Amino acid sequence: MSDWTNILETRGLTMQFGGVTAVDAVDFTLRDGELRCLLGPNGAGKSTFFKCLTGQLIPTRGSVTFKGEDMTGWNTHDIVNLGIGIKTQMPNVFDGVSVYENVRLSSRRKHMAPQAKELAEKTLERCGITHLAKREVGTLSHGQRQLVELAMVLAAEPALILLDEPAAGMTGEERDRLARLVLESARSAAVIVVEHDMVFIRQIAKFVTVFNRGAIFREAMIDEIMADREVQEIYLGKQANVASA
Amino acid sequence: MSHLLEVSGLSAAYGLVPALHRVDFHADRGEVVGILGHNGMGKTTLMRAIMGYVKVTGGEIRFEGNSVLGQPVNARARAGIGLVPQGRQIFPNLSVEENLQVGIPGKAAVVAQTVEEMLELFPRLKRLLDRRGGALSGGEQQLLALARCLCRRPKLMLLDEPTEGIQPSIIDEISETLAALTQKVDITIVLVEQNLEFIAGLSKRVYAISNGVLEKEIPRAELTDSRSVSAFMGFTA
Amino acid sequence: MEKSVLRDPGFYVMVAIGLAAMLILPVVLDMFTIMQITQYVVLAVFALSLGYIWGFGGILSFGQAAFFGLGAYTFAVAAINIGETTIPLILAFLIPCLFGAALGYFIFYGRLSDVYLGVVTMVVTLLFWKLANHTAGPEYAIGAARLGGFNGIPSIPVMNIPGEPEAMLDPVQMFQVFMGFLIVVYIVLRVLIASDFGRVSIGIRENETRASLLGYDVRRHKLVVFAIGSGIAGLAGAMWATYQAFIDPNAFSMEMSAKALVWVMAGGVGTLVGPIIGVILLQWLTLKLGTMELLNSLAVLGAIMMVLVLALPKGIVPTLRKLIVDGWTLARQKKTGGKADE
Amino acid sequence: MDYTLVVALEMIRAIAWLVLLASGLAIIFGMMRIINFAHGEFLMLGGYTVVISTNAGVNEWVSILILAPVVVGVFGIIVERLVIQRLYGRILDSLLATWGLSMLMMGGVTMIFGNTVQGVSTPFGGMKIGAYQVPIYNFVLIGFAVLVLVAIWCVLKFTKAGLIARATMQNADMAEALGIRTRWVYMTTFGIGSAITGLAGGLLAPVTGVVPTMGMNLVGQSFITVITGGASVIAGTLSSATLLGTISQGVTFLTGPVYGDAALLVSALVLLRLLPQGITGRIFKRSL
Amino acid sequence: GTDTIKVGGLHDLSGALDSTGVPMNQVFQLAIKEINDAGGLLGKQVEAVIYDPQSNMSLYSQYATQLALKDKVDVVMGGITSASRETIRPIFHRYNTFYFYNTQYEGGVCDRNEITLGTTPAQTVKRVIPYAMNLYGKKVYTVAADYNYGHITAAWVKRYVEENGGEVIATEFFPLDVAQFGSTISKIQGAKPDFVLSAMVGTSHLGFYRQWAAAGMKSQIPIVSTVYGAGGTEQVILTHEESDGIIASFGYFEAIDNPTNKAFLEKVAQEYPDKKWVMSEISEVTYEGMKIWADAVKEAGSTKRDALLEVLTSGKTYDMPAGKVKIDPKTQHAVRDVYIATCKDGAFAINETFPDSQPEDTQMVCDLIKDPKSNTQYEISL
Ligand SMILES: Nc1ncnc2c1ncn2[C@@H]1O[C@H](COP(=O)(O)OP(=O)(O)OP(=O)(O)O)[C@@H](O)[C@H]1O
Ligand SMILES: Nc1ncnc2c1ncn2[C@@H]1O[C@H](COP(=O)(O)OP(=O)(O)OP(=O)(O)O)[C@@H](O)[C@H]1O
Ligand SMILES: NC(=[NH2+])NCCC[C@H](N)C(=O)O
Ligand SMILES: [Mg+2]
Ligand SMILES: [Mg+2]
Repeated sequence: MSDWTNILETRGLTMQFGGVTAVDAVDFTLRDGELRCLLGPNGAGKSTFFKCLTGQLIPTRGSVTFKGEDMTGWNTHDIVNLGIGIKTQMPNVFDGVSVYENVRLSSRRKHMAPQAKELAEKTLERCGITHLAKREVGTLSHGQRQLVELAMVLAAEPALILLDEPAAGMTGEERDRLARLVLESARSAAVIVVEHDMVFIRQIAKFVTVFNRGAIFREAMIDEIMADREVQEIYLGKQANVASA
Repeated sequence: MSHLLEVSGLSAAYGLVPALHRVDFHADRGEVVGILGHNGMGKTTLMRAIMGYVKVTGGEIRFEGNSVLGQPVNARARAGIGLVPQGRQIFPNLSVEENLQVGIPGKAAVVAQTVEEMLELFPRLKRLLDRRGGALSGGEQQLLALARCLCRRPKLMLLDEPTEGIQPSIIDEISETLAALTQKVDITIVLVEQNLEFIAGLSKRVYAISNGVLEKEIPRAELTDSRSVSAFMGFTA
Repeated sequence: MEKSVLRDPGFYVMVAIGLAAMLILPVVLDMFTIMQITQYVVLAVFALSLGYIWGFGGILSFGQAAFFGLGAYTFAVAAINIGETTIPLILAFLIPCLFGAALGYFIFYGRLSDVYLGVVTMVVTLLFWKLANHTAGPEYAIGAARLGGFNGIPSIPVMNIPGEPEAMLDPVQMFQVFMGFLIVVYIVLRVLIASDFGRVSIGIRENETRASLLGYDVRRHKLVVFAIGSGIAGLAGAMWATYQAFIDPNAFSMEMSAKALVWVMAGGVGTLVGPIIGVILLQWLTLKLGTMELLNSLAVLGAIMMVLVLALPKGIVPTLRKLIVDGWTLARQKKTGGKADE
Repeated sequence: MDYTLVVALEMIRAIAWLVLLASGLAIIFGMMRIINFAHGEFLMLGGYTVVISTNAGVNEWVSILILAPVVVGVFGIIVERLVIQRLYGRILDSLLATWGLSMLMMGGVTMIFGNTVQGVSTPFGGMKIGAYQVPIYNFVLIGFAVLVLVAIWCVLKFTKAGLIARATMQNADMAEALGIRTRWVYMTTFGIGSAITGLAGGLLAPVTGVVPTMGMNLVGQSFITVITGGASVIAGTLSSATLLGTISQGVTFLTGPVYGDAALLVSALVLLRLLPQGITGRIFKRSL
Repeated sequence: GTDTIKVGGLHDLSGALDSTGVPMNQVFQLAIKEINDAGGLLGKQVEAVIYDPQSNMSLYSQYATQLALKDKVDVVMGGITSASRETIRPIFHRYNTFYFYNTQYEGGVCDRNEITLGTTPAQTVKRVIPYAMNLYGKKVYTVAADYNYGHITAAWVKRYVEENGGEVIATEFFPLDVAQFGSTISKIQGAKPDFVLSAMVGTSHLGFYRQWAAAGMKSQIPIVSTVYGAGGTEQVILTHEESDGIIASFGYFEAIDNPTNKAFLEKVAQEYPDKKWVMSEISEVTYEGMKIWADAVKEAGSTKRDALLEVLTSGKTYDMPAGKVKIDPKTQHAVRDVYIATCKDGAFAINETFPDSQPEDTQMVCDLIKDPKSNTQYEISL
């Protein structure tokens, strides 16, 4: 495998659905170990962008390079096995089985059974859902499911973590814990976070990319972004001041 | 005169697992009642119980003075209760337009006209009209869910985390829209939210729910600061 | 379902019951009854094949009979030509297994799912059925074996002890051997399900997207499950052929497929004991009904099936399980004064 | 020349035949995701209604066009209330329950009317096409196939019924919350589907003999037509019926009925492989 | 049990062939009733053990085994389609349970354990073919059921047509579930035969006659059949205008004019007043089977198979509704009177009678006196 500095690179990445261009010629670069926040209006193309990175969608045009490997058009599972983990916007979990089993299925991917068990338990702990371990995921509340899915992503120990609105439906405290969790994970992996919750963003964000109409609109440090007139225009609204307070 | 919605001693359970205990609260016309609570505390369950999805094991739910307990969901809906469920529940294979039309009672003309009004309230949906509901982005779906609910012109709206996944600027717009609605057509709202600011901006009274028990009312003064709120909500499970 | 087989007492109980039946029944029952039970055993293996792919792979096949029949015909043709039954038996597993793999490739790599998958399997079965029915003419023969069309293939060799074609099994021995097969299949499946492979299958059943997002190759995985199921169905077909000493295109009939569905359904999807119980119950009924000339047997059987579905939607075994579990929770709540277990 | 004409006519007849067989099912399955395994017996019931009433002196057309749909429609509603109602969203249970139903109906009809009833002969007799004779009744079949499709189209086009049914099927809970009486929707949809099936059965009665078991040979074809058709009731049924009908008849003429049927099955397989969601899953998506 | 003599009956009482099975079973029971009213056999009552194989071959083998091993009956009457016969015959042979097959069939069965009373092609087809060729001409179009009965019968048809200097211009086989004959009917019209020979079996195939009539072909090309009316329900299901004119040949028709038959039909009428079916060869022969077996038991004073075969093959003639019946010792098939009849107003009117016709087809290949071990069905090869 060729040597690389940018863990992720997309070139001219484009996704079209019939008439709709959801992602439009995106050149995106992420350094190894970087924590990036991805903001943007509803329908800007953030989730679609993620789907293109994970092969859930085959991009119409352009390329995706991960760890120097061009994996455009690969099958999802092959891509994922290179070390990408994603928490989707609408939780994707194994409803019929226990929380523990959900996480173990993830940790087992890389480790032999005993280590997998350990790792699973540790991850449940980190996400603060150990008390739910035996519960059937289908019977959990929305927020609880979000956490379960997060645990599954972390348990796979990916090199690149994609989080699509992880804080959605989380209360103040869970949100703070989540923020800590994200920062902590960012030490061992590159992370891209999509979120609309500015309070949360303020807690984790350094460098930020803003999407609009499927294209990259701004890339700058968080404070710059918050201060940016146009970004406030298309996205933040009054939140700008609140959040920067 | 009686309250529009009056919930008294309401208990509910999933099979044998209890989820609500003797919940009492009420909402008057044009009023917004907020409900806060940690994950898994019973907010959604409460909403679903009022709407009629969850089997109620005790207590009473009165709408406009008369009990709705016996009634099926659709009857409650027709009586004027509307729900914006957590997770949107968009009809994936209907177009956005169809999603809106389904719930609107009456003639084709009326339907078309109502849809128009909704597009006024939620301009974002205009260019999405003939897109598959399932194809929408999270936020777009959330907007659609709100619009779909309003299409029926409900007297009482149950909103389960309506701002989830919606971009900040639009949250503000929605906040204004809803406030306006409560003024103009004195629509009543029971609002479950995590976004303190949003809930503070709208609701007259705010309650905290913990392990299925509705705790004491939270003074609006406290709402601005999440720390003190969680104090009210009791400690995280 | 998720906990390791080796730590599950139920597993040992089942195996014990099986072995007991295998050894004791022949002593206490007359030959005819044994032959009856042998039939249940054969069909139980068939039911297990569907119970596995459906309950633990989320693959709903309306055409399991295709593999059953394929196994049966393979066995018949091979046995008649070879004049010995060990190799035919192996072929009867392999050929359907391979065919299952091929069809699986066609289905899963073609991204066919739910109903469409069901219908494709159904169509394939119908196809087999049509063609098999059309082989009445003398020109349709494989080696010494006339396929015989609608009439099927009569006088198929009885199973013999490996290596010695003359040593044919008598009905009792056949019962014991088949019982052995059933137990082995049961054990293999239980272990398979409890293995990581099995758990992944369950995950795939629950949510394919997530499974692939964890890096599991859903299509290949399903294909393997499907092929295994097909092989087992084929084995059952072979047992059926040698048990009846005859086979006809009805082995490919939609009825055969549907029956399998009913057995699994009635017994309980997501269990292995269920299908077995389903077979015993419903086959016993069908037979009894034919032997008493009260009302039209079809009608009665039909009515019973409807009642079953309505009364026990989850199937017998899971329903019993739930009763037990609920009882337990109730008891526990009495103690903890019943609060949401947070 | 006249031979080609006869062949063409046979093909169209075959298409009409499939359309008639499938329409009712397309509504019940396409809109409600209920696998009515007793579909064949619903047809059979329609057939029996015609035969019995005609033998009882009722005018043949009255029994075909009125009695058959009404009887089967009502029967369908009863079945829905007693059984199907409890099985929505559970495709399989519905399959099994209705499979039981189909046996019950076969047995029941046999018990009540016995397995042999005097059939009704085909009206109108034959007509000349060049050197060939063809039953005039074929044109009747074709006519009604068209009629049925047009009728369904109008309902879906000019009322919200279709929309409501689809919504209900996609997410009944949510539909309820929008004030839709889902139980009622289900009941009527099933009733209408059954009625159409009844009509079809009635129309088929004079062509084939009616016997309690006649359904078994029809249910397969019906399903394949519906499924390969895909989501949309009319475009789906029509397109798949046309494709399958033409192919199977073509082959039947060239070889014989066996390979005709086989061809039908194979082309269904190929279709599903190419269009995993059925024809209208890909092509003419937005059509009714 | 030792207190009664047990007789097994295997006729499809439900499923695809019930329309044939029900009449057979009723007549079967009638015969037993008569025997018992006359004081039973060997001082014991005769008890019928009746199972319903539901037109399903697996159930046939099920119940056959059950009759042989569990109920240990002394004889079994039954099996309708040749498919079902070939399913149960080996079983009865293995367990030495005496078996009577009473259905007209394609011939060739050679099994010491079976008595076969129905007619075979050499008795019926051989006679009806020349008869029809004289009437209509030499070009024949054969349509037949796609299984051994149809195939073998079609082969015989070809043989006899050619023997009589005619030609079979085409032969088509139809699976039992085919109900649509539009294309075939057009093809036949294209081929312009002098008559159509039908060996179509079962209810779906009745669609052929109906659609034939619907196309207005009755006035154009006549139909001759080897099994039409065998079930005794074809004429009932089809309307008169559809069935009239069809020519068939069997060992029995209701119209047979002899006192035994009159009495027989009366008995049936009062036993089953509201029966819809017409008495046909299959049913009448089932009655014969029971009576002949009983007679043999009386004479042999035992129910042992070999003792009975002794008596049965002794060349004794039985006076039956169908006329004189004798059992040919070589093949254990019936030597009987055969009739050719035409359907008029839904009933067959006899045109010709051929006294004691031999089952020559089977005689050519089978000799149970030389080879009592034999246990197969021979097929003619052309
Ligand atoms: N399958 C599809 N067909 C048609 N349009 C689609 C499809 N999927 C997504 N889109 C459109 O593409 C645009 C981008 O969708 P996407 O989900 O990426 O937005 P997003 O940035 O994630 O928004 P949100 O913040 O609300 O989640 C949206 O307008 C959506 O309607
Ligand atoms: N279908 C179900 N079966 C059993 N238990 C359930 C079910 N749905 C929810 N629960 C449990 O009931 C409790 C309340 O759930 P609910 O969805 O009301 O929480 P919530 O307050 O809405 O949480 P969130 O903020 O995450 O949406 C939780 O402990 C949850 O695990
Ligand atoms: N229903 C009938 N006409 N049956 C006649 C059966 C004739 C012949 N034994 C056969 O195998 O078909
Ligand atoms: Mg998104
Ligand atoms: Mg909730």
